Amino acid sequence: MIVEGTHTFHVSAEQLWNYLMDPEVLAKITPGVSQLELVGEDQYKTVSKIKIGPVKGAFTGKLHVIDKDQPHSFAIQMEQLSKIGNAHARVDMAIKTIDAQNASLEFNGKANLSGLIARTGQRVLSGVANVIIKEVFSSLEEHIEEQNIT
Amino acid sequence: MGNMITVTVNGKEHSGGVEGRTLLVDYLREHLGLTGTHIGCDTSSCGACTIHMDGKAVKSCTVLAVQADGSEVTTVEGLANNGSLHPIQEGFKEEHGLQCGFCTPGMMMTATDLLKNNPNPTEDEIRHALEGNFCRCTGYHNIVKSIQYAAKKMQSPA
Amino acid sequence: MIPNSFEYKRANSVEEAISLMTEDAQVLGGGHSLIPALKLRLNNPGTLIDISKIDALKTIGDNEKSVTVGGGATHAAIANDAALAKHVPMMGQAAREIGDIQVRNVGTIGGSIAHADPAADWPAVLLASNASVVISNKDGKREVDIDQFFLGFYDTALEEGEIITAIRIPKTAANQHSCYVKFKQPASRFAIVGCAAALDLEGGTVKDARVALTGAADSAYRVKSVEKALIGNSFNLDLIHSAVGDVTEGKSIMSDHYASEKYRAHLASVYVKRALKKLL
Amino acid sequence: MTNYIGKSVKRVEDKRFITGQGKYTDDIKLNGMMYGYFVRSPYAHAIVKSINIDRASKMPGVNKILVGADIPEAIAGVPCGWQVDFKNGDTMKEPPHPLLVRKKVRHVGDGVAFVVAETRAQAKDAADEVDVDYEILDAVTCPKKATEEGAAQVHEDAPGNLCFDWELGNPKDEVAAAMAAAAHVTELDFSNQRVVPNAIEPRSAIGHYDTAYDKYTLYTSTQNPHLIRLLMCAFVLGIPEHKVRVIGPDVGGGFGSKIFHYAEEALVTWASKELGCPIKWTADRSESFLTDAHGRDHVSNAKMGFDSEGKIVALQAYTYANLGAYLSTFAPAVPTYLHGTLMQGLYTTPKINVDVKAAFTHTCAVDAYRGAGRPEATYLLERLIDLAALEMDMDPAELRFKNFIPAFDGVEQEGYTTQVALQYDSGNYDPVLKRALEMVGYEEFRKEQAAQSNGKLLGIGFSTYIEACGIAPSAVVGALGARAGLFEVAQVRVQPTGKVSVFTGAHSHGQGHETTFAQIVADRMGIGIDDVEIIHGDSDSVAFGMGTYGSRSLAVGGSAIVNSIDKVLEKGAKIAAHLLEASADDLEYAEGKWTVKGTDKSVSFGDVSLTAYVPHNYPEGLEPGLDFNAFYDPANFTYPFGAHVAIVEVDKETGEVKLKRFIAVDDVGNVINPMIVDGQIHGGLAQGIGQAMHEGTVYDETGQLINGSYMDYCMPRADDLPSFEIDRTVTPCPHNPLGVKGAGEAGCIGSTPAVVNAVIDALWKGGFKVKDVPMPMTPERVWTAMNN
Repeated sequence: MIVEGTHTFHVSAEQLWNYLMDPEVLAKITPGVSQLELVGEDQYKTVSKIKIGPVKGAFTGKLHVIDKDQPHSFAIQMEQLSKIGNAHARVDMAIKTIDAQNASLEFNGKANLSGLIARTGQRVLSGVANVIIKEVFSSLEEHIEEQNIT
Repeated sequence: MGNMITVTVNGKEHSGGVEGRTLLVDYLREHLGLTGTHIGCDTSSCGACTIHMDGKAVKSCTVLAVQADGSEVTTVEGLANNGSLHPIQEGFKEEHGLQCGFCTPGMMMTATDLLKNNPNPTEDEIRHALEGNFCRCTGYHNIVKSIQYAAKKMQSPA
Repeated sequence: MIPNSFEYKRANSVEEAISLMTEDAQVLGGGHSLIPALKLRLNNPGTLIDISKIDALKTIGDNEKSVTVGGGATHAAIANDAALAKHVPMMGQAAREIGDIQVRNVGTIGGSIAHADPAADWPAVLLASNASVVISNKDGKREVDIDQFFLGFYDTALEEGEIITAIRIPKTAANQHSCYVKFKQPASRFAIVGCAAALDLEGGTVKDARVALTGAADSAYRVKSVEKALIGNSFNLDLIHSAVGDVTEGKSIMSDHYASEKYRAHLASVYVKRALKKLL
Repeated sequence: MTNYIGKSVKRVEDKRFITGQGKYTDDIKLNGMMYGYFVRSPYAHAIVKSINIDRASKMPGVNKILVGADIPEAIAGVPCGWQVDFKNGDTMKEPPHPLLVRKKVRHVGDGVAFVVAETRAQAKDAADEVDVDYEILDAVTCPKKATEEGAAQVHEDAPGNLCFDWELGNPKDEVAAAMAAAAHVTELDFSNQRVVPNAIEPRSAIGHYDTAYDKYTLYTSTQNPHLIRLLMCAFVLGIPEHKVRVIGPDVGGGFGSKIFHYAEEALVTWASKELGCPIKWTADRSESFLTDAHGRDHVSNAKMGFDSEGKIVALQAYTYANLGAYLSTFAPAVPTYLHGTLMQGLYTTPKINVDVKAAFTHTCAVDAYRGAGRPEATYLLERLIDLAALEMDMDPAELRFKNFIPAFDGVEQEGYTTQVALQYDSGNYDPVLKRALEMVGYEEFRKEQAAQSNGKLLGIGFSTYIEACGIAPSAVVGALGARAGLFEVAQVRVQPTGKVSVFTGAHSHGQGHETTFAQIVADRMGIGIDDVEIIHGDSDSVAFGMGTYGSRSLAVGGSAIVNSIDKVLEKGAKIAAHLLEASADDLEYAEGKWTVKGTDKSVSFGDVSLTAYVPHNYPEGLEPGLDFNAFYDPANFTYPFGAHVAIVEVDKETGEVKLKRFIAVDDVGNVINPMIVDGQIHGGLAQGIGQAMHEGTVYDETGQLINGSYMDYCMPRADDLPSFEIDRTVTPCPHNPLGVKGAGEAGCIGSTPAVVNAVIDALWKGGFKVKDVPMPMTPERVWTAMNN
C-alpha cells in the first residue's frame, strides 16, 4: 500500500521540523494514539486505538525516526501489531520551504499489511490509511494554529 | 453462559443458556446436535448455513443465538414432513441437484424461501435467487432443474 | 469465525437502547455489517445493544408527502412494501440489488447507512431521493438532511449514543423518473460503482435532477456537475452525452485488486450514463 | 444383461444428504473431545525469534499449547509422494516440511503453534494471546522471479529456489529446426494463474488415541484414507499401520485439495495420545485459503509452428511451475508427468519439446487441482492453435480438423504413440468437434457475429482436448518417480442371504460411487440394486485402497470390483455345478441364476450363497464362503477427449464478459450412469469457466494473499453461468473390463481455453488484435486490452 501526498503549513520549515520532532505533538496528532513513550533516541513505543468503519482494534507498536537531515528530511519507520494483523511502514518526509511563513511537507511511503487485515480488508484498509493520513495533517494543522494563536 | 434463550427448532422447543457471542449455527450444531446445517465460510458468503428463522431464509452464521430467542427455526432436518420428503428434497434427488451434499441443506432452504415468494420462477430468477449460495460440485445446472422440479410439484394438486 | 466475548443486551425500546449506550458498546441492528466484522475479530465491542427486536423501528409509514422507513426495516421489507412501490419505486428496485435473499431478510436500512460502507447501495439511492435521516438521542430527536449525512469513509453525522430511527423519503411526483444501476464486485456483490438518478421532467425538459454515485469514492456523493448540466435542458441522448463528463472530479477514487482508480472512474461515468439512459 | 448400467439410476446416497443426515468430519463429536486451533504465521518469510505462551496458557479451558520444539525429533515432516529428478540426474530438492515450524516460516499460514482447549472458542481466544516475535525477511511469490539471481531464498538447501528442471520430447535442436522451417509461428507468453480449490467443506481432522486398544483413529476430510494412513504411519509418526485406522467419512468436495497428507492430520493424531483426549481441528475458511494446497500457477512461453497448409510442424513449451513453499504429496508430478506428457494433444505434431523448471516460493503449496497438469497443457495448446487460426486468418475448427490424429480403436488399430511418452488407448476426434459445431449452429453463429452492432462484441472459442486419467499403471508411474503403486482394491463379500457388500478403496466425495458401483455389481451379478451395499472410506473395513483422484474411481476401482465379481461368480459356478450335478463348464450365468445350458435346470444366486456359508452339500476340497478381493492395476492410462465451445459477449464500454452459451461434447468411454456423468461434466465446466473468468489468487510482493476470503476471491455463482449444452460420443477404452475412461476432470480441462479463446475472438472481430488477456479475464483486464 502506497501512501503519498503533500501538505502545506503556515509555518517556516524550521518550525515545522520542530513540531514534527516533538513527541507530544506527534502523540497528539496521530489518530487513536493514546500513548507515545520515548524508549531510546528517536525511538518510541506507541499504543493506539483505531476505530474506522468495521475495523476497531488496539495496536501496540514502535515508531522510529530515522535518516534525520534537519530541517529538510527524515523518515519514520513504524511497526504496528495487533490480533487482527500487523502493519509495517516506512514513510519518507521532505520539508520544503515555500517562503518564510510557509513550508510544505511531502511524504512518500509504503505500508505492508499482514495477517487477517491483509487478506480480508484491502478495499477497506487502503481507505483507513487515507483517513489516518488526513487526520494526521488536519490535527497537525490545528495544533500549529493553536500554537500560533497562543 | 449468561443468556437464557428459548427457541423452537423444527417444532420442538429448546431452552438453555448461551454466550452472547454464540452464533446461531453453532447453537444448532453444537448445542442441539443438528449438524445438517453446515459452515462453509467465515464471511457470510457461502450460504451453507442457511436456515429459516420465523419463516425467512437467513444465514445462521450471521445471527447470534440470543437473537433467535423466541423464534421459530426450521433446519434441513425439519424439511421432511412425517417421513415424506419435501418437494424440494425430492427435486434435488430426482434432478441430481447435489454431489458432495455439503451445500445442499443451505441451497434447499434458500430455494424454499424463493418458492414461497415466487412459486413459478423463471430460470433467471432461480439463478439470481441463489446468489447467496455457493456450490462447487454441480455447476448449478442441476440445482436449477431441481428447483424447477419442486416448483412444478408444489403447484400441481397432490 | 468466533467473535470475542461481549455482553449482550436487548433493548425493547429506542429509549432503552439509548440509555444502555456506553463508549464500549455497539448497536446491533440487522447485524449484517457488524456480525461479519465480529466473527473476524476486526471489531471487539464490550457490549452489544440489540435493537433488532424493537417493532417500532420496523414500520414503513405512508405519510402525506413522504414515506417513513423505520431504521430497522429490512431490505426485503422495503423491496416488498406497497407504499414505497407506489411512491418511491427506486427504493424497492434498489433493495432487490442488495446482497442476496438471506441478507435482505435480515439486513436493515438503518444498519446499512449507519455503517456507511463506501460501496453500499443505499447511500446513492437516498442521496438521489432527497431523503432525510431521523436520529434519536438522549435529548430527543433530530433530522439530518441526507446531503449532510454521509461525511466520509465509514463516517456519518451520527454521533456517539445516537440511533437512526427512520429515513424519511419524499414521495416522487408523477413527473419524476428514477432508477438505480450497479456494477457489482463479483465476489462480494458490493458496488464497484452504483448510480442512482432521479429526474423531474416537464414537457421533456429537466426541471430538477439528483444524480448520486456510490462505490467510487470514500463515500457516496452527488454528481453536481451532471445535475447542473441536465437542469433546464430537454432530456435526450445528446444531453446525456454532453452532460456526463468527468464524474469523479475532485474525488479521491478507490482502488483495489479488482478495479483500479482509472477503471473505476471510467465505470463511474459509464454508469451515470446508463442510469440516465434508463430514464429516457 | 443390463438393468442398471447405462441408466440414470437416482443416487442411493442422496437420502442422507437431503435430510441433513450426512456425517462430515466436523459433525463428529467424541466423548472428552478437545478442540485445536492453530497460530499461523502472518508473514510469508520470517525467522521465529521467540514464542511466548505464558499468557495464552493461563486462558480459560486451555489444555496444552504445542510449539515446534515440543514435537520430538523422531517425528518427520510431511513427505512427498513423487520424485522427479533434474535433467542431469540429480535428485530433486526435497526440503523438510515440519508439522509445526521451529525456526523459520515460509508462507503466510505456516503453522507456528497449536492450542488445544475445551471449546473451539477458548482455543481461538488463547491462540490470539500467543506472542510470536518474528524477524521479517524478503519474500518471493513468482516462480520465474524466484529462479532469478538475488531472489529471496525459500530453503537453504535448494539454491536458486529450484526444486528440479525437467524436459520431455524431441531434442530441442530438432524442434528448433522444424520451427525455423515453419511457414507461420505463433508465440505466446502467458500465465496459468493460481487458483484455490475451495471445496465448500473446509478441511477437518479428529485424532483419537484409544488406550484400551493402543490404537489411533484419525477422522479426516480426505479423498484417500489408506494413502493418508500409509504416509502418516511410515513417513511421519513411525507408528505401525495396524495401530492406525483412518476414516474419511462424508467429505464435502475435494477437487484434488483433499488428496494430500497434511500436517494437521499427523499433528492431531500424535497429540491425541500426548494429551490423552480426542482432538478436533476444523479450518476456518480464511485458514483454508492459506493452507489447502492451491492449483495451477504456471508461467509459460510457447511456440507452435505451422506449414503453409496449416499443419502443425513443431511445438516448443517452456514453463516455470510454482510449487509453493513446500512439496505437497504429488506436487512434482503435476507440471511434469501430468502436463508435459499431454503436449501432443489431439494433433499429429511431429516435433515436440517441453521444458519445465519447478520453483519454490513463499506461497502456499501447489498440488493437483481438478485436472492437475492436464488443464495447463490443454490451455497451452488450445490457446496457441486458436490464436494461430486468427493470425493466419483460418477457421479455428477447420485448423483442428486438419491436425487431428486419425481415428484408432486400440483393438483393430494400435494405440497412438505420442512424441511425449504416452500411448493413447483409443480415439476418434472428428465426431466430437463435428457434433459441437452442429449444436452451436456454427454457420448461423458466424453470420450473427458479423452482423452484431449493439456495442457488444460476440466471440466464439474452441477447445479440443485429450487427458490422461484412470491413474495409473503402477509400473509406469513407478518408473516416472511415484513412490506408491496406483492400483485399486475391491472386495466383494456375498452374505449368506445373497446380499452383497462391496468394499472399495476408491473414495466418494460427491461422485456417487455408492450408486455407480452398485449398478455395476447388480448388473454383473444379476441381482437387485437394493441388494448391494458399497462401503468405502475406512481403512479398517476396506483391505487397502489408493483413493479417488485423476478420474480413476470407475476405470481402476470399478475394474477391481469387476474382477472380484468374476472371482465370486467363478467359485459360485463350482458350487452351482455341484448342486446341479453338472460340470461348471456347462453352466451359464444370467439374471441371478446358473442354468445348465440347453435345459431349464437352474440354481439361484441366493441358494448358492447360502450353500457357500452352510456347506452341507458342498463340492469336495472347496473352501466355504463367497468373499473375494481383487487388486486391479491398469494396463495404461485412459484417454478421454472432447470438444468444448464457448460463446461470449463482451461489453465494449466496461469490458464485462457474459458467457452466453457453453457447449461440451465429451467422450469418456462407456457410461455407467449418464446422470452422474453429466453432473461431473457440469461441475468441471463451472470450475474451468471459473478459472477463465473469475478465479485467481492475488499475492502482494510481501507474499500476502490479499484475496483470501469469499468476499474477495470470486467463485462462479448460479447467475454467472448459463445452462450447459452437453452431449457425448462413446469410444470405449480397450484395456479395462468396463470400457470406461473417466469423467471427473474432463469438464475442467476443456473449458478454460474455450472461454478465453472466445473473448480473444470477440476482441479480434471487434478490431482489437490482442494475443492474450490474462486470466481471470476480469472486466478491467478486458477493457484494458481494448483501450491500450
